[in-house]
Amino acid sequence: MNLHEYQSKLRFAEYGIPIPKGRVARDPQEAYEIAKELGGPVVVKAQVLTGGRGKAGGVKLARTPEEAQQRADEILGMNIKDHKVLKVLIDPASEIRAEIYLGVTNDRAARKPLIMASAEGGMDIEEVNRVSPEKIIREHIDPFLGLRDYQIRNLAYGIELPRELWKQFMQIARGLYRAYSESDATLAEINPLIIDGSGNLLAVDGKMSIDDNALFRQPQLAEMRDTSAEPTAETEARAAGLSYVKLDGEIGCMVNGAGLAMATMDMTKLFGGSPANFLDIGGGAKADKVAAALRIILVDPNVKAVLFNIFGGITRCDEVALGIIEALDEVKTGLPMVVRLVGTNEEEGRRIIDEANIPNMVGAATLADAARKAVEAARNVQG
Amino acid sequence: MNLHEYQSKLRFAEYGIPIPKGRVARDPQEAYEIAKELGGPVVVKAQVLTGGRGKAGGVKLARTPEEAQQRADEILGMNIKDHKVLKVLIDPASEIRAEIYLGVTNDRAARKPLIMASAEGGMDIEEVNRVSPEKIIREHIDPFLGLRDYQIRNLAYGIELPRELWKQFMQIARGLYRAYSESDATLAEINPLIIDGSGNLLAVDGKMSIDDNALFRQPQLAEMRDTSAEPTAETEARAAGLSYVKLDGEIGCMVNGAGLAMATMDMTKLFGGSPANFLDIGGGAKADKVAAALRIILVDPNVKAVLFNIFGGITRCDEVALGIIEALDEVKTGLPMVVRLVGTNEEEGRRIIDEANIPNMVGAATLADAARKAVEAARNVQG
Amino acid sequence: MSILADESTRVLIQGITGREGLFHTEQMIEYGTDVVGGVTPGKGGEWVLGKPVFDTVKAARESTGANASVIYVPAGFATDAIYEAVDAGIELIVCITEGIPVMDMMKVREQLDQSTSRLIGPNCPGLLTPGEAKLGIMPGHIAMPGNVGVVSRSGTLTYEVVYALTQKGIGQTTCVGIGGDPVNGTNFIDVLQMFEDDPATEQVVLIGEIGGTDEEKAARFIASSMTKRVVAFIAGQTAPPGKRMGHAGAIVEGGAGTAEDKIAALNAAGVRVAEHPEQIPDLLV
Amino acid sequence: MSILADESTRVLIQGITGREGLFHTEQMIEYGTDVVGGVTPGKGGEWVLGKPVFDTVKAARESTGANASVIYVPAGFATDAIYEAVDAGIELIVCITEGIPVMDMMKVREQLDQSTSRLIGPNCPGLLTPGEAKLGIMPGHIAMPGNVGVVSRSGTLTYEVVYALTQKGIGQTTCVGIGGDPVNGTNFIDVLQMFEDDPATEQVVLIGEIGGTDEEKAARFIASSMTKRVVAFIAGQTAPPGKRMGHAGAIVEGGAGTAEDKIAALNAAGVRVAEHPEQIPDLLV
Repeated sequence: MNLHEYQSKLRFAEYGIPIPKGRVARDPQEAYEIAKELGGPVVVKAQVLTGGRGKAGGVKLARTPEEAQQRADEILGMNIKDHKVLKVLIDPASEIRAEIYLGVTNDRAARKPLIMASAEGGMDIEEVNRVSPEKIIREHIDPFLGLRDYQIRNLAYGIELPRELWKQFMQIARGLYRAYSESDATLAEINPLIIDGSGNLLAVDGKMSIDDNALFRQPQLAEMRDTSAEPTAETEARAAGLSYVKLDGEIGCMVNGAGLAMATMDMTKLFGGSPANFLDIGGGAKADKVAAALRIILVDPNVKAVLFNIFGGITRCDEVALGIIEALDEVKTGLPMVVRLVGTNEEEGRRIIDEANIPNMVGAATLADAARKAVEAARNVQG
Repeated sequence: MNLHEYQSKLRFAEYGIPIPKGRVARDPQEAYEIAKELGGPVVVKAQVLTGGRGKAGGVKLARTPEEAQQRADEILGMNIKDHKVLKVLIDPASEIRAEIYLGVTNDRAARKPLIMASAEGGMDIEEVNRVSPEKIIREHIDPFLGLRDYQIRNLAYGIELPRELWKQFMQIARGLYRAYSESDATLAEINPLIIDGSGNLLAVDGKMSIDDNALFRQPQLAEMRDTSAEPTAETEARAAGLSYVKLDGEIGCMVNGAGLAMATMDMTKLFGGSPANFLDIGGGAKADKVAAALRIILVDPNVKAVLFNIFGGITRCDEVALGIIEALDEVKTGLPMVVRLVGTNEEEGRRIIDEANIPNMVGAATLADAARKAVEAARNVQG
Repeated sequence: MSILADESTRVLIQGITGREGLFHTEQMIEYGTDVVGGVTPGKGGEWVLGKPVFDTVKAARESTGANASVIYVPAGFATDAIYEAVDAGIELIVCITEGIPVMDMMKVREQLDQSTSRLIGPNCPGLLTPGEAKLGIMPGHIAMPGNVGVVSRSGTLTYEVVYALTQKGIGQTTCVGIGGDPVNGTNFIDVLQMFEDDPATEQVVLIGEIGGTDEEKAARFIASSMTKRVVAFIAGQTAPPGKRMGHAGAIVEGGAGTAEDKIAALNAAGVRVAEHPEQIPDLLV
Repeated sequence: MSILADESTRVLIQGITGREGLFHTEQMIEYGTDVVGGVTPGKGGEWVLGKPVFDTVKAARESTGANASVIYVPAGFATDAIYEAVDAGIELIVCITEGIPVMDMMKVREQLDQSTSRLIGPNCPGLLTPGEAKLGIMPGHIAMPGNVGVVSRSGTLTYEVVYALTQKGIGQTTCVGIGGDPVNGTNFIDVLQMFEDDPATEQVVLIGEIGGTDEEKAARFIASSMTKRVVAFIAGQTAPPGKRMGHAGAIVEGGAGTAEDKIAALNAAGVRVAEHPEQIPDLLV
C-alpha cells in the first residue's frame, strides 16, 4: 500500500524529520487560503499514488495566493497515469542549494533493509544510478540491530555532506529508519532532501510504501488508504480479499494464484486475445469470494468473455464451482464463459457445473484449450 | 541495583502481571489502616534488600488490623543481615493451592538471557535445583528475538501446568520478560507464582535486580534506589563514583581496580590482618575522587591503618598522590598510612608524596611489603 | 531417488487441528506420506486422523522422531511456528502460510542461516516426491514418478506445469514450490544445486515470474555450475508494470525484473524458455 | 613470537581525540606500537600525534590498512564503535571502555560470533606483547619479553602480576586482559588455546577472581587440552559474599563462583595456585 506524499511527510515529521509547513487542499479556494496563510511563494503539488507527476505537469510554482488558486484549479481533476488528482499539497517554496537523495527499502537479494544516500538527489537519481552507481552510497542494515550511527556517518562521509550538517543528517536518517521499521514499510524515501536557503536540511518530498502483509498490525496506517482516486472495482476487490488489476483487454480472467493468473493472461495473448484484468482469488477461496470476483469482472464493459482457470490445491474446485453458480444467480450475464477446473476435488467441481446446465458456459481440459475457446468466444461477441 | 519486593511487583503489574493489592507501610499505624482497608487476613512483609527475611522472622501473618499493627511494630526496625527494616508491605493473604517458580536472569556462560520455571516453587527452589535439576525447566532466550510464545509453552508443558492456566501463564511470562528486558534487569523473578484459592495465577513475591551499567538510560528505575536502609558510607561512595563495601577488619584499603582490591584484602589477611573494607576507586580516578575515598575510609572507627595500593594504568599515580595530599588537608588523621604507587607516572607520584613529607605515612615497593607494613602499623595502634 | 523428502521422511504437522491443516494432512496421509503426528498448543494428548497431537514441537519430536514439519498455522503465528521448529532441530520445515510480513521473514532468515534447518516457503505449495511423500498442498494425483526435477516460485502455476508433464508421460523426481515472497527460506539456486547433485534427476524445469532478480541469478548459476538440461517458463509477459512508487526499488534492482529480462538471461545461459506452460514437455528430451 | 599482536600489527585508535584516547595513544606510540591513525567522527582530516584522524573506521581502514583497533570511546558509544569495527573488517578489536550494559554485550556477542573479528574486552586493560606492541592501557615499562603468557580477568591485578614477573627476570610473550564483565568477547579458554599453540610461550599465568564459572571451565580445558604448565592466582578469598537477591543466579551457577571452588577446580586440573600475586614467579620453573 502506497502513501501519498503528504501522508508520508507527516509520518516522517512524527519521527523528527523536518518538513515544510504545508497543508492539503481539496479545492482551489482552499488552496488560496493555505497559500495566503503560509505567505510567500508556494508549490502546488498533485497528490497521486503514481510516479512521474512532475513531468505530467502536476507540480507548479505559485507566487501569490491567487496564482496558487489558479494552479490548484489546473491540477485538481488532472489525470496522471490513470490516477485522478483529487488533492493538492500546498507547501511553501524553498530555496534549494543542494538536492540529496535518502531512501530505505528492503533489498530482497540481500534479505536485509538497505539505506542509500546520494549527493545527486532529485528526479534523475535513477539515471545517476545507471551512469555512476558509485555516487549512491549504500549500507545494508541488520534487521535485528537496526540502523547504527556509524552507518549514517558512512553515508554522510560518502556523499561528502558538509560537516556542519552531520548532526541534522544523523537525526533525519535515524528518524527515516525508525519510520520505515515501525511502519512495516517496504520503502521510505526522501527525494530530495534539500539544503535550503538557511543552510538547513529539509525533506521537501517523501514517499512511503507499506507492506500489505503487515497492515493487520498497523491499523493507523491501514486507515490512511486513499481509495477515492482508485477504480471502484479495485476497492471492492480488496474488500472481498481479492487481488485485482484492471487492464484494457476483453477476456475477463478469474484464476487462483498470481503466477497462474499471469500465465493465463499471457496465454490469451498468445492466442490472439487480450486480458481484461488480473484477478487472483487467492488460496482456499470460498463461494462468496468467487461470487464477488465474478461480479467485479462483469462490471467492466470491455469484457466480452470470461475465463475461469482454477487449479485446486488449497482451493477446492467444488467450492469454486458453487461460487460460480451462486454468482450467476445474482449477476445475470449472457457473455460466453469458459471454465477449467483441475486439481483438488475436480470431479465434484465439474459435476456441479455440469448439473447447473448453464447454456453460455463451456468446459475446457487444458489451459491452452481454455484460452483458445475464450478468445474465440470473445471474437464472436465482438463480431 | 536491587529493587524491593514492592517495587518489583509494581513494575511487574505495569507489564500485566497480576499481583496482590497490597501497599507499603512505614509505621504500625499505617499498617493498621492498610489492613483495615484490605479487609480479611494480611501478610506483613519486611522490605529489605537481602534474602532470607522469612527465616529471620520478617514475614508474618495477621488476621486482624490490630494484629497487623502489632506484627508491623515487631518487624519494623528489625535488623536482617545488617539491613534495617524501614518499610513493610501489607498484602492480602492468599490461599495457596500451588507454588510455581518463574524467573529470568542472564546466563553469563551461555551469554543469553535464561527463563526458568518449576512446579516446585517457594523458598526451597535452590534445593530443588540441587536434588532434581530436571524439575526446573530452562529456555535460553535469543536477545534479538526475545522470549517467543513457543518457549513459554515449553515451560508450561514442562512444569505440567494445568491447561486452563496456560493463557494466564503466557501473559505473565511475556510480561516478565518484557519487564526484564525493558528495565535492563539482570534478574526478574516471581517466587512463588501461586495458584490461588480461585484457581488463578498470582505473583505473591517478586524480585528485580537492575544492571548498574544501564541505569543511565533507566532514570525512572535509578530513582527507585532506596538508600535509607544502606550504610551512609556506601551511599556517599556511590555518589563519588566509588565502589565501597564495609567489612569488619582494621586495615582501610584504597585500591584501583576490583581484582587488585580483592588481592590487596587477601594479602592483609595472609599477613595476619583483616581488611576494613573493599574500596575500588576505579580507572582514571582524579584527586577529588581519591579525597572522597579517603574521607569514607577514615569515618570507620574500626580502621587502625590505611593501605593505599595504586597500580597506574588509566589511573595516574601523580593524580592519586595529589588526591591523598588534598584529602589529608581536609581530613586530618594521625593513623598510620602505607602508600604504594606503581605504574603510569609512578616517579611523579612518589615525588609528590615525598615532598609533602607526611610524618605518619610510609612508602612500600611491593604489595607484600605494603600489606606487611599496614598490618604491623595497625597492630601497634591497637596495642 | 529424490531431493528433500522421500518415503522415509517423518513428517509433523504444525497446526494439524486447524481447518486447512486437517484437510491437507488427510490428503498427505492418503498420498502415503509418513505423517507421525501434529502440534496444536493446548490440544496435546488428543488424536487426529489416527495421529497423536502434541502441545509443542519439542515434545512431538521427542516422541515421534520427526525430521520434517509442515506449517499450516495463520500468518500471525507462523514465524513463531518456524522458530519453534528450528529450535527443536527439525531438519526440513515447509511453511505453507501466506501473508507473513517481509521484516519478520528477514529476521527469520538471519536465524535460519545460523541453524541446521532448511525452510521451504513461506507462501508456497510445499513439495512433492511423486509416489513417496507430499509435504504441503500440491494435489498428489497430478504428478507421477520420473526423472525431471521441478522448481517454482509459483503455487498453482506449478501444478499446471506438473500436470502438463504427467499428461505427456514425463514423471518427476521432486516438485518444489519455493514460494513467491520477497524473502524466503530456499531459493532457486539452492534447489538447482540439489537437483544437480541428485543422480535420479536428469532434467530440470524452472518456473519463474516477473519481479525480483532470482531468475537472473539462477540463469548465472545454471551457466556456471549445472551440467543438466534446464527448461524454463516465466509468467507475466502481459502483466502491467507494477505501481512502484519512489526510486529505491529501481536503484536496488536496476532495470531488471521484467519477463523479457529474465527470458533473455535464461536464454543466454542456454536455457530454453517455453512460450506457455503446456509447451514445457515439448522442450524436454 | 607472541599471540594476537606484534610489531607488525597496524593499530587504529577509535576515540583518538578524547582525553583518555589521546593520553594512551601517546603511550602506545612511545612504546613502539604501529599506530596508523585514529577515528573521531567529525574530526576527519585532522592530525593528532602525527597520525591522521578519520571520520569512520571504514575510511580509516581503506587509507591505512589497519588490522586492529583499540576503542577508548565512552560507554554510550562503545557498542556502536565495536559494530563499526566489525563491519569494517578489523580483525582484532580491543575495547577498553567500561560500563557497557550486559544486554548490549549479549547482542554484540551474537554478532561477533558470525563475524571474523575477535574482540578483547570490554572493560579490560587490553594487551601487551613486550617490546613489540601495546594495545590498551597496560603500563609498558612493567613488562619484558620472555616466554610466559599471561591472561587475566582483572585490570590492575594483571599489572601487579606482570610487574612481579619482570622483577624476578621472568619475561612474557603476551599479556592479555580479557576484562571482567559478565559477557565479553574473548574468554580464558580462547587465550589458553592461543598460548598452547604459540611456540614461543612455554608457561602460562592465569589470573582469575570470584564470580562466574570461567575459571572452573578454564580448569577443565587445561586438564583436557593443555600440555604447557599453567600457574594461577584467584583474587577474592576475603571478599564478602555478594548481595545477590533471588534464586535465579544460584540456580544457573550452582554453588560455584567462590575462590575456594575455583582454586579446588584448578588444583584438580594440576594447576598450582599462588597464595598471593607476588608468589607467582616462585611457582614457575
